Amino acid sequence: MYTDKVMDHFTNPRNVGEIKQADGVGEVGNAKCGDIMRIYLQVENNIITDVKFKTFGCGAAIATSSMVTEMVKGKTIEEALEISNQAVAEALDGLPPAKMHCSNLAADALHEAIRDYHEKHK
Amino acid sequence: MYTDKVMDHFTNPRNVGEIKQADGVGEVGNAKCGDIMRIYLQVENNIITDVKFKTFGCGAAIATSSMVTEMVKGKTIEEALEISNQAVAEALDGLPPAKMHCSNLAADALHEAIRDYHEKHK
Amino acid sequence: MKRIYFDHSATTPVHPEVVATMMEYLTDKFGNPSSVHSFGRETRKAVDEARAKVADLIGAEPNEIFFTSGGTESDNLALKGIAYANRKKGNHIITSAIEHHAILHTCEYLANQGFQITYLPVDQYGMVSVDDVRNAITDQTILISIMFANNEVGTIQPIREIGKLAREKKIFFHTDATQAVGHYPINVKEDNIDLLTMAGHKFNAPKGVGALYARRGVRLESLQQGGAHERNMRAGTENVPGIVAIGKAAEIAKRDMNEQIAHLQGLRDKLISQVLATIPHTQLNGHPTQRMPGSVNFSFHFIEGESLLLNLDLKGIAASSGSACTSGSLDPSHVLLAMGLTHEVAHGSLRITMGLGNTEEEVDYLLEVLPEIVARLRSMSPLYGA
Amino acid sequence: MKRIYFDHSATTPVHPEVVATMMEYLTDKFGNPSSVHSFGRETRKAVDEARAKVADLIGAEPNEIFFTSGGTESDNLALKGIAYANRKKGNHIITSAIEHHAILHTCEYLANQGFQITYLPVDQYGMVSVDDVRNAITDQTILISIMFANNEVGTIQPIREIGKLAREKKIFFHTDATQAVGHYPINVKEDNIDLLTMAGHKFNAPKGVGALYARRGVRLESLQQGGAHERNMRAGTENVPGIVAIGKAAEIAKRDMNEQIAHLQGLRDKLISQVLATIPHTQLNGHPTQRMPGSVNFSFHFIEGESLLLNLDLKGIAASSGSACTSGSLDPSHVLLAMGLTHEVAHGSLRITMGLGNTEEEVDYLLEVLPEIVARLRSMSPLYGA
Ligand SMILES: Cc1ncc(COP(=O)(O)O)c(C=O)c1O
Ligand SMILES: Cc1ncc(COP(=O)(O)O)c(C=O)c1O
Ligand code: FES
Ligand code: FES
Repeated sequence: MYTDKVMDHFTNPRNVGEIKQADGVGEVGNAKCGDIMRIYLQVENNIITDVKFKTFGCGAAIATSSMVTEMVKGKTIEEALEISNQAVAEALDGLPPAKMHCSNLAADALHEAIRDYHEKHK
Repeated sequence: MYTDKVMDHFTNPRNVGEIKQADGVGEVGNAKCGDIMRIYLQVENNIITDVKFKTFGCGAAIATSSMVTEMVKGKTIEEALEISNQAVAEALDGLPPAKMHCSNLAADALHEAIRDYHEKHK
Repeated sequence: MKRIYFDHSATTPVHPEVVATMMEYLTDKFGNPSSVHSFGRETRKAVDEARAKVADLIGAEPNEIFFTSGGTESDNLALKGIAYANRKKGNHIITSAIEHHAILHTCEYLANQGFQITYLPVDQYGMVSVDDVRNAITDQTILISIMFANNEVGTIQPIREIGKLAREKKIFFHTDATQAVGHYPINVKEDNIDLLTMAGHKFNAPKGVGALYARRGVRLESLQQGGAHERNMRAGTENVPGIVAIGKAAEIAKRDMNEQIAHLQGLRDKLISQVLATIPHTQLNGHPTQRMPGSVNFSFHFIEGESLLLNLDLKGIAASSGSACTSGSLDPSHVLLAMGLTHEVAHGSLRITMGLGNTEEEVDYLLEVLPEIVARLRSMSPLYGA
Repeated sequence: MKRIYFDHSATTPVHPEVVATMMEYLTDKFGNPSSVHSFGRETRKAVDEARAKVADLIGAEPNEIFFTSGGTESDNLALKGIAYANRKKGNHIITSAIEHHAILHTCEYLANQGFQITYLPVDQYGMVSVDDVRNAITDQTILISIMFANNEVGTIQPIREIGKLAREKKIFFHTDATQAVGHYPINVKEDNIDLLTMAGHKFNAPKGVGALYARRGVRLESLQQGGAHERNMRAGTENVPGIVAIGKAAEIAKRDMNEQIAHLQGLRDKLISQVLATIPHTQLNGHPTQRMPGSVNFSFHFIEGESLLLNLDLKGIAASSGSACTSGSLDPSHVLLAMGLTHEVAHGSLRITMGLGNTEEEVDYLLEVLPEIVARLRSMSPLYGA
């Protein structure tokens, strides 16, 4: 049911972990619907220099988390804000329709982390 | 679905035919329900010396007709009147339940023929 | 004794290629298509592929095909499913007097629920008239259900014209194509069909699987509650081997159809002309030309069908009859009676339906033994020469 | 890679002896059991024999067995069939919160038709209380339906006691025994069961065939109209190969039951004790002893089931989970929630169901790979150690 790219990111997720003194942290989802994603950012000169994630969720949730960290690394904050859930799904060559509703929140978590970064640094 | 005896009487029916100057003729059934049996009797000194039948109907109808002619030959009129449809079915080792309603009328045809004989000879 | 099977309208042998294909799904590939793991994914894929093949046979889209357990279930789902979903639009259903019991008894059931049913008559050939359909339509009519080809006499109905009329009037059109699918060209788009019933075992797939085609956008109420199978239209773990089989049978039917039709029509027309020429007091039932390629139905006057069948069976030939005596019911075939046959003549009917594997030699053998059997039964009949 | 199948509650492989037996009915013996000729008579006989074997497995009489297309259809037939036939007697039905969707969604359907449904709660082990059943009965109660063994957690219900109560109160008692038939001793007479659901594919027959047992004298309304098949209870040409198969599977299940139970219980208890001993933050779901011989269900806290399943699948192991993420629905298993598990813990459930062919080596392999997978997923979880 999953594409090869999803399975690749699921089996070898990139950037798993935490950043101890993160510049921004974002979390979306809740355990009720089965999906929690947390994203940690390190930002230098408006550029995302490091990013980590932790996810509780299905294969798609883990793969989208991993993919979004790949997509965002080295980007400016403005560029990062333009990444949508849809773009993440496309970068994974698509997700099964049933999985679009709750697994595909990685970009939301990223945007939350950026919001948190702005809060802390304004 | 049919017993071996039914199949035997169906494949080699006994006493098929007509008796030209019969002492009694009986017919039961109608083409609507798919079953017509006609029985011809020849009677001498109150004894049934010959009997023939013609039947339009299913395997069971033909077999019961044949069987009743076998059972009745050589019997007195009184003995013949005691033969029931049930007895004919039993002599054939039974009939399928669905066949009890219309195929099992051979004894009725016999009794009709005896009634006809009594009519003609009273 | 070599046995000859001439009862393909009752059921058909499973095509050897179908058996071979489904075997894998009776052994190694046994997973539940709903499962996440590899056993489940491989059967999900097989079900999807089968759906595409079934759709392809009748010119439909894969997501317009819903798998069921057979023709009867598909008929029930079509009729009740449309009736219940459209109760507010109207309560009138039009069908014909010669439908299979899966339609007629479902209509009786719906009549008990307050639906009005019109049973259209047929002509002497078992043909429904398009004008009769038109005249029966009221502003309450929600569904027209007319079979594609009749299972007893083989008459093919004017489906495309009825479908066109239904579409003009914005009424759903269902056809019970159980006898036609796989044996006769059908294209649901060109034929203006909204819903179509098929049963695997009538076109060389095994018993226990069927399908309902429902055009995209046609809303049905599901009849069986449970899991979300078949996009919520039909709950219950999918019959994977059966579905794989009906898919393969559909593929084969499409591939071999033209050849099969030509072959069977040849046998059929020889059988008809020879029997009518050699056995007196015999009539052909059903339409002389608008009939299924492999389907023949005679009435031999003065004799009854079951005894005819038993005699043929003793010679190794399997056929069927519309006589009441074959069914345990009290009346002979409602189809033959609707065509105007008397009870007596209906009782004397013999249906020969040819299909996969039948040969000209087999037809010749039938032509050899049939006259003596008919003659012998007539000699025993009180109706003959009386 | 060798694949290990630990998902026997989802579906089972067809027993090789069953495949061998049914083959004849997919090839030579293809007749329609309703046909008069030899092709029909031989399949009629096969259907009768299968009926006797299925009856024998559960201590019923052959004419108390009605063949269907599967568990879902049997559940629908039992519930709607009784409800519609007894509408005048009352409109109240008692069931439990942990039934399969084939029961729950059918009850919802009946609720829409004006029936009142009581969904009994279960305790932390997934067990229904007989007292709760007693207290739920009103003078309107016409049917009690409680499953024999739960499909997710394996808990076996107090069927005999509920049956006794139902009989005292003259209320029909149905049990969905889809998970128990063929794997656990059932005797409908001793267990006071009026109606019982089974599905072939859950005990090593193929998908597409099931049966409903209905005690002699229990009147049901048929749900599918058509021919007079299954003594007017279920219209449609019989799925002969499927029926032959479920008959053979019943015979084998009876023959091998004691041995199988002992074998599976050994595997089950080893798996439970080892997992609980080696993987921290783990709980067993379902009853510790009153559970199906081959059925195990754990929750691994802080992780989600689907990702666990996918990891196991990559190691060649097929299992299942009650996580919402495996089903496309938004809530995790209603069974686990009814037992009082939180959403989070329910999401972390893993069901291992063992059956035909599973070995101790396979269990050992699972015990080898499971701890690392759980540890790895936990290391990725924002809930773990947070
Ligand atoms: C025209 C027609 N409709 C419906 C059916 C019912 O199909 P099944 O017996 O497979 O349910 C049949 C055959 O029995 C049929 O010939
Ligand atoms: C307890 C229970 N009831 C009913 C069913 C439905 O059976 P089926 O999917 O064969 O229709 C299942 C299995 O899916 C089950 O486990
Ligand atoms: S996290 Fe539940 S579907 Fe992906
Ligand atoms: S004559 Fe009709 S059933 Fe025997």
